[in-house]
Amino acid sequence: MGTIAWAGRKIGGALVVLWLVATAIFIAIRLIPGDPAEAIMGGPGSQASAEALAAARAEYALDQPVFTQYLLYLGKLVTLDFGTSYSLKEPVTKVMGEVLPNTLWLSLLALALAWLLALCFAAAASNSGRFGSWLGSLLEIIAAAVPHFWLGAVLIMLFSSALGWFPAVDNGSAQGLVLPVLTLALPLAGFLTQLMRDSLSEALGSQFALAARARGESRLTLFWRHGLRHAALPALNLTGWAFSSLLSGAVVVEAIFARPGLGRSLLSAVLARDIPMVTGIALFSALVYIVVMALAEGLERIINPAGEQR
Amino acid sequence: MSEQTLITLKDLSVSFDGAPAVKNISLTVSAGRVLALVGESGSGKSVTARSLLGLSGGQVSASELTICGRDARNLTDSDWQKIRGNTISMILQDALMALDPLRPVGREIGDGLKEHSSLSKAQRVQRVHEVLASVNMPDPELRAKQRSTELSGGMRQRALIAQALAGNPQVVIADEATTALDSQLTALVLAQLRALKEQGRGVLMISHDLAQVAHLADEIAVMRHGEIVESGPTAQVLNHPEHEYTRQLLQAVPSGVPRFAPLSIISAPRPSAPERQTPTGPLALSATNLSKSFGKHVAVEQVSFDLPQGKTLGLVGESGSGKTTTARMVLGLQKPDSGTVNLLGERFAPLHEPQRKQLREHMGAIYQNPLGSFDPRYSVGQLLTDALSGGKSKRDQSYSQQVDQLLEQVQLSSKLRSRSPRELSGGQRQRLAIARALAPKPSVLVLDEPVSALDVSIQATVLDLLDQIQLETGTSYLFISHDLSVIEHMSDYVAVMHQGKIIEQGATASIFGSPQEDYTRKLLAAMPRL
Amino acid sequence: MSRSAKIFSAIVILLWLVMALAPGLLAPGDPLAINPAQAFQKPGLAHFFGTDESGRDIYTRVIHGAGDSLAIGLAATALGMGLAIVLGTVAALSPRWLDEVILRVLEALYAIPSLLMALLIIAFTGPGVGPAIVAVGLSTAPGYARLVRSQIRSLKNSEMLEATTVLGHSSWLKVRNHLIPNALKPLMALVTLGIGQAVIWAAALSFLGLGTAPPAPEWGAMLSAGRVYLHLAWWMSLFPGLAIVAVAVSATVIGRALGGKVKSL
Amino acid sequence: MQRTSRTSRILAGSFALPLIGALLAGCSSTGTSDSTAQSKAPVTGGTMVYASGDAEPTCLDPHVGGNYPQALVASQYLESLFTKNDKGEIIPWLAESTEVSEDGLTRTITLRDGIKFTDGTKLTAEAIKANVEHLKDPNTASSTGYLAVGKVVRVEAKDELTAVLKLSAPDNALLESLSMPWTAIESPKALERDQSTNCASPVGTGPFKVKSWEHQKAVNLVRNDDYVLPVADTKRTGNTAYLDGITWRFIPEAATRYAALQSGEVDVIDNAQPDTISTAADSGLGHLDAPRPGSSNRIELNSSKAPFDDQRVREAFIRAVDANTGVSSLLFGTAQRSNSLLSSVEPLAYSEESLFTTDTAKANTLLDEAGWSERDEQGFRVKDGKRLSLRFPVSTNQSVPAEQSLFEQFQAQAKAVGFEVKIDLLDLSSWYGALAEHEYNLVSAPYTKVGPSVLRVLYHSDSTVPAPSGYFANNAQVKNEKLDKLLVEAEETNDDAQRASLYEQAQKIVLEGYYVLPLYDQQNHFLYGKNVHGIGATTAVSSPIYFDTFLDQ
Repeated sequence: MGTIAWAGRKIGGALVVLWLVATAIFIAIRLIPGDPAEAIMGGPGSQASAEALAAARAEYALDQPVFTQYLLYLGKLVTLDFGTSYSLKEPVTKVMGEVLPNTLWLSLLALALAWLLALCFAAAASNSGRFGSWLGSLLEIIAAAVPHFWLGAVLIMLFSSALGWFPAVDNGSAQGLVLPVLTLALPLAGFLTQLMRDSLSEALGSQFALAARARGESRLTLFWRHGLRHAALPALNLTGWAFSSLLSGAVVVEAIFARPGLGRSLLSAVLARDIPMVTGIALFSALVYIVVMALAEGLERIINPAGEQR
Repeated sequence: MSEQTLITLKDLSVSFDGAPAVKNISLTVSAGRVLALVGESGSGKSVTARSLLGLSGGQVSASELTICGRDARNLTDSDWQKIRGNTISMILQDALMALDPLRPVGREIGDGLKEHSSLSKAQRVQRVHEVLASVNMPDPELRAKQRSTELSGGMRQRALIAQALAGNPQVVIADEATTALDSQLTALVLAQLRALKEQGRGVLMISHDLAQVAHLADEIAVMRHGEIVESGPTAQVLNHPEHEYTRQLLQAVPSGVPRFAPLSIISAPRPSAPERQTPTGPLALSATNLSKSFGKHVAVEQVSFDLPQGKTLGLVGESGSGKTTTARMVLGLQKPDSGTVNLLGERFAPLHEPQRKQLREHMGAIYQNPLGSFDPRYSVGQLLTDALSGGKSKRDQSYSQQVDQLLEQVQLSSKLRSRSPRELSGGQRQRLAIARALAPKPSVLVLDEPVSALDVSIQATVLDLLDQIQLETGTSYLFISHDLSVIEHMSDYVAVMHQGKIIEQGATASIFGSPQEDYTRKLLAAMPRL
Repeated sequence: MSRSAKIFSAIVILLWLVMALAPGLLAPGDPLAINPAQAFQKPGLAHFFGTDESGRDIYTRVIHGAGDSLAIGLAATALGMGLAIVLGTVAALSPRWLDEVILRVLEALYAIPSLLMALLIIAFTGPGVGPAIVAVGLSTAPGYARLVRSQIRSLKNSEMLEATTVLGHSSWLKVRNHLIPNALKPLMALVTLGIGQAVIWAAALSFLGLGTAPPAPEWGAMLSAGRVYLHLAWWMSLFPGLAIVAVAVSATVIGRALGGKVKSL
Repeated sequence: MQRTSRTSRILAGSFALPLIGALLAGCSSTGTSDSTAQSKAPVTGGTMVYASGDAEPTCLDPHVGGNYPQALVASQYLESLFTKNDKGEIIPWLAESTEVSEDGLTRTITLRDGIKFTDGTKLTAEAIKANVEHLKDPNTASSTGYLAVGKVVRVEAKDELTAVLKLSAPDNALLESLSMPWTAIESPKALERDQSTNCASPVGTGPFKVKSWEHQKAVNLVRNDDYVLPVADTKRTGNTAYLDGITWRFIPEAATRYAALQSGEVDVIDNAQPDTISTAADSGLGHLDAPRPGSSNRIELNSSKAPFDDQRVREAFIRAVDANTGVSSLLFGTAQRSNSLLSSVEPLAYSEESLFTTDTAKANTLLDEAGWSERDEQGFRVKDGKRLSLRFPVSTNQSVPAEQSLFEQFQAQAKAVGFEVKIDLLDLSSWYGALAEHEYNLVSAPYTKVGPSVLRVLYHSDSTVPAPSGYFANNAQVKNEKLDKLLVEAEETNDDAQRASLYEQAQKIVLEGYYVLPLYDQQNHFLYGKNVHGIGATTAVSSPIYFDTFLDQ
C-alpha cells in the first residue's frame, strides 16, 4: 500500500472512530440522570430559579428535540467547538488548552521513562543467568501489578516524607515531576518489559542472530542492531494502548500529586456533570489515541516496511 | 591449488548439561577444498560446525583446535569475535530466517566489516556492493538497500552468501545451505560454493543429502549419533562405502532408483509388484483447464491433467509455480476461476461443499508440515478415531481396532496412541498424516511436498511406505514436489509446471529421458545426482 | 508449563479459593466487627496486620476481602470476555464490511481511556459494585475481542481445518470440535492475566470512592481508607495493597504459564 | 457558654479600637497557639503557599453559589460590612455604624469613608445596592448569600455613604448575615462584567487581590498595596499585609497535602487530618483550630418517612449508637462531642447531654414498642415483612474520612439493635440528587451561617419546600407549627433576652424530638510550618485572614 493511500485510510478510519466516540458520549450523557440545566446553574445544591433554569436550557439548546441537539452537537464538534464548560463558564478548548501541556508532559515523560526502563530491564534479562532472569521476570510482573494509587502513596511516603529527596506536589520545578512520572512509568515499564523480553529472546535466539554472531558481532552490537528493533515492534504496537492507559493513570496520579491536568479536570467534570467538559476530554483522548496509534504505526512501517512477521 | 591446512580439529566433544552431543570428532579443513559433513538431523553436524566458531553453546573439549595456526581452545569471546566473519564464517540454512527481516541486506553484509575493519562508511558501502557483485547479485546497489523480505528467493540466497563473504574469510561453513531449496536455487548455492573453493578458500559443507554434496566435496565425513562413522575422499565413500550407515544413506537417494525399488533397508518386505497394466474404468482424477488468479497475479492458468487409477502423477516445479494452488483447487479448498475437476468420473469442483459430500471420502490429502494439520489438542489415537468417525467422536472405543490397523499399515507402534503428535519425530508425524488420510479409504491422495521437510534417510522410508500402500490398495497419487529425483522415483507420469502453466507432461521415462522444453532441460541439469 | 510453575499455580489457586470460599478457615473473626477503643493497633500477635481506624482487624478484612475482590475481577473479566467472544467471532466470520464496522466500534471503545469509560458509566448509574464490574468489563472487552477475531480468522484458514474439510467433516463438527476449542485455549491464559488486571481496576474505582460501598472489606476501598492515615498507620494501606499486587502477580504467573502473552491485553 | 451577647445597635464609637490581631483572632479558640508570633518581629515579603483540601471552587466570587471553600479564599480579597470580635459580638467593618428603625423594617448602614476597591472604585452606598441586587439576581445563582439577604426588599442610596435597606420583615440576624464572606462587598464596576470574568477575578477591598487563576493549579493572590485597614491597628507600622502574595493551591489528597507541608513545599494546609493534628506539635508545626459558626456537625433523621416518622424509632437509633468513643478515637481529641444544634462558638447554643447518651437496652425496648419486635435471620428487625433499613447517603466532598469512619461505626453499632444502615458514598451531585428524591433516612449536611438564625434555615417548615432545583435545607423534615412560630418571632424581636429564650425553646423542641444526632463542631483545622507566623485572625465564619501573617526570610 502506498503511503498516501495508507494515510488516507488512516484518516478516514480515524474520523469514523471519532464520530462513534462522539455519538457514544452523546448517548451516554443523555442517559445520565439529572437535569443538565441544574449542572449549568451550579448543581442541585444551588437555588436557581425556574426562570434561570429555563434560560440555561434555552442557552444550551436543551429545549430542542434530541435529534436537533445531536446535529447541533456534531456541527459544533466539526468546527472544534466543544462548547462552554458548565462549571467553569469558560470555553472547554481554553480550559483544556491550559491543563493539557501538563498531562502531555507527564504522559510523554512517563512513556519515555517506561520505554527506557523496559529496554534496560529487557537487555539486562537477556544477558543474565537463570536466577537473574527469574528475578527479573518476577520484578517486572510485580511492577506491572502495582496499582498507581498505591505506588504513588508509597513513593510519597518514602521519597518525600521520609527522605525528603523529591517534592510531593507539583511546584513547577523538574523535581516535582520525578515522583508522578515514576508512579506512572513503573507499572507500564513492567508491561513493556514483559513484552520486550518475549520478543527479544525470540530475536536473540533466531537464525539471523546466530548469523550475526558468526559474522563477528558481539552480544552488545547484536542487541543494539537486531534485538532492539524486534523488541520494539510489539511494544510500539501497544503504544496507543499504553498512552490511553497513561491517560487513565493520570486521573489517579494527578489527584495524588495535586497536579493540574486533563485527568483531574475529567474527574471533577464527571463529578460536576459538566457535560461539555467531559465530552471535550473524551473526544480529545480518543483523538490522542488515534494520533498516537497512527504515529506508532508509521514508525512500525519505517522499522518494518514489509509488515512481515507480525 | 595449495593444500594448506586451515582448521585442524582433534577429539572434539561437546555436551549440553552433561548430555553428549558430539563425541571425539576429528577433521581437517584445507584451503581450496570442500569437506562435507553428512548425517541426519540430530547427528551433531551443526553442533560440530558451530564449535568451530565458538558458538556451540555447550561444554566443549578438544585435544586440538587450530584455526589458521592459532590454538582456539581457550579463546575469550572477544578473541572469537575477531576470528568470526574474518577468518571463518557461516552460511545458514534458511535465507528468510538467517537475515534480519527488519534491516536492509546491505547493512547486514556491512555489519561484519564494521566489526573487523577500519574501513570508512563509504568504503564499507563500496565493499558491500563488491561482495554482492561477486555473488552475481543483479543491481547490487539497489538490492543492498532492500530487506530480505523484499528480495526474490535467488537474490536472498546470494545476499546470505555475501554476508558470509564480506570479511573475506578463509573458511566458510555452509550449514544445510541447500536444504529445502528447489533445484535451481540449490544449483545456485552449489555454484557459489564451488566458486569459493576455486578461490582457494576452505569450505565445510553440512548436509543430510549425499547427492547434494557428491559433486562438490573433495572429502566426505559421515556422522551418526555424534560420531564420525566413516570418512575419506568422496569417490571412495560413495563407491566403496564401508559402514552400514553410509550404505543406507546412499541407498536413500531416490534419483535413478527404479519405480517401487526400495530406498530404505529397514522397510518391511513388500508384496511382489503386481502386473501394472493400463487401468480400466474412469480416471481417478481429471483436471480440465483450471485457472486461478489472485488480483492481478495469475497463479494457475489452463491446467489440465489426468490421473489414471492406481497410478501416480508427479507435479513438479519451482516454488511459486502454482503447484500448491492447483492442489488446493483439486482438493476443493479453493474455487477455480474456471475449469473443472472430476473425481472417479464425477464432478468434484467447482461445487458447493454439501454437493460433493458423497465424494469426499474418495479424496485425501497430505501436507508438507503434518503438525499444522493436526488439532494440537488431540492425541495420535484421537486424531485417527476422529478421522474414522467422520468427526463425530474422538474417543469412540469401537474404532479401536481400526486405529490399530491404520497404525500398523503405516508401521507405527500402537504404543504411540496416547502420545501427542508433537512428541513424534518428523517421519513419525508424516506416517501419522498418511494413516489419517487413509482412514476413509480414499481412491486419490493429494500429496503436497510430503517429504520436503524430511532428511533423506527418513524420506526414503516414507517414500517406501507410500509405494507399499499404493501396491496394496491401488490408491492413486497426485504427488507434488520440487525435488526432481523424488518425482522421478515415485511417478508414472510427470507434469512440469512453470509460471502457472503445465509446460510439458507425459510418462516419467520420456520426460526425464527426452525433455522437449528448455525449461525442463534446465531443471534436469540442475538436479543433483550421485 | 514447567513443573514448578504448575505447583506454584496449584498452590496459589488453592489459597485464593480457600480465601474466597471459606475465609473463616484462615481468619475466624468478623471482618466488620468494630472496636473503636482498639483503633490503630500496630501489626503484632493480637492483630497480624494491625487494626484500622475503627479497630477492625486488617488481617481478617484482607482475608475476607478476597472473595469480593476476586468475584469482581472474575465477573468483570467474564463480562468482557463474553462480549469479546460474541463481537470477535461475529467479526471474524462476517463479510468484510461488517468486520470493518465491528473493528471501528472496537477501536472507538479502545480509544476511550478505560477509567474515563468507567467514570462515564458510573456517572449515570451511580457508584457501586455493579457499575464497576460493567465499567471494567466493557473497557477490557475490545482487547479480548481483537484477539478472538484474529484467533478465529487464523484458525479459519488453517491447514488443521482444511484437513478436516478434506476428511469430509461437516461445518458444524469443524466449528464444534476444532474452531471453538482452539480459539478458546489462548483466551484461557488471557483470562487469568485479565483477572489480575480487573482486580486492580476495580480497586482503582473503589479508591476513587466509586466502587464497593463501605465498610465491606474490599481491598481497593480498604486502601482508599488507609491512605488518609498513611503517616500514622502505614499498615492500613500496606496489606490491602500487597493483597492486590499478590493477586495480580499470581494471575500473571499462572497466565504466562498457560502460555498467555501480555501483548494481547 | 455565653448566652448574653448583644448584637443589635452598634456604633463605631461605642467600643475602643482593639488590636486587629486580637480582635479578629477572637474566633479562633483553643488549639496550639502560635508562641513565636509575639516574639518575632514581623518581616515584609515572601509568598506564602496555601494548600486547600477542598475541591477547587468553580467561581472565586462567593456570591455565586456560596460554600465554605469560596469563603476561605475570598476572605483574603473581599471584606464584609460587619465582622465579629473576640467576644463573639458583631462589630462594623466596612460599615462605620448602623441603626434599625422601630418597626425593624428599615436598616440604615453608614459606610467608612476613604475605602477603595482594588480597581480604584470608591466604596459607596451605590456599591451596597449593587451587591445586594447581585445577590438577589437569579442569574447569579447565589445560594447562601441569597438566603442571607432574603428579607431585604431593596436598597436605597441615601447619600454617598449611607445605604438604607428596606426589609420585608424584621430581621435581627441581618448584621450576622452581612458579616459573612458570602455577602461580602465587591466593586460595583467589577460586578457589571459578565459572570465568568467576575468569577475569575472578583474585585474587593481586602488586603490581597486576585492576580490570576490558573485552573487546577493555583489562585495567585498579591498584596493590595493601597489597602486601608477599616479598623486601625496601633501595633502595626504599615497598613498593608506583610506577605507579597499567597499561592492558593488545591491538593485534595490528605496524605499528599501533609507530606507537602512536612517537606516545606507548602506553608499552610487546611482540612488537616485529626491524626496529623495530634502529632503536629511534635513535628514543630503550628495548629489553628477555628470551629465554624452556625450549626454543629450532626446527623439529621428524616422524619417524613418510615421508619423515622415514629419518634420512638428515632430515639432508638440515637440511643443505639455510641458517638463519644468514636469521636474521641477518630478525632484524636481535636474535637469535643457536641450535644447541641449549634456550634460551640454560637453564644445561644443550647446543649442537653442526657438526650444523647448511649443506651442499647432502651433502644431495644423502644423498637419493640414501636412494633419492630421480630428479627430476620441476619439479625435485622422486621415489621410487616419489611426490614428496619435506613439509607444513609454520604457526600464524599463534605464528609471527611474520619467522619465516614464514624458513620461506619454507627452502622455496626446500630446493627446490634437490629437496624440495617446502608451507607452510600456519593459525589456531591448524586448526593444532592438522593436528597432531592427523598432517598435518605439519615444524612449529614453541614451548614454554616453566623448566628442562631441558622435554625430557621434548617428547621422551619418552609425549608421543607424544595427550590426549583429540588434543594431544601430542612433535611430532618421537621414540620412543627410551634417551632415555626418561635423561629420567626426570635428573628423579629428587638429584645435580646427574649431572642435568647425563644431560640432556647426552639432548640429544645428539635433536640427532644430526636430529629438530630449532634456530633461535634464543624471542624476547621489548619496546620502551618515553623516558618509561618501571625496566624490566628479569622472572619466571622472562622475563615482565617492572612493579613498579619509573615514568613521567616
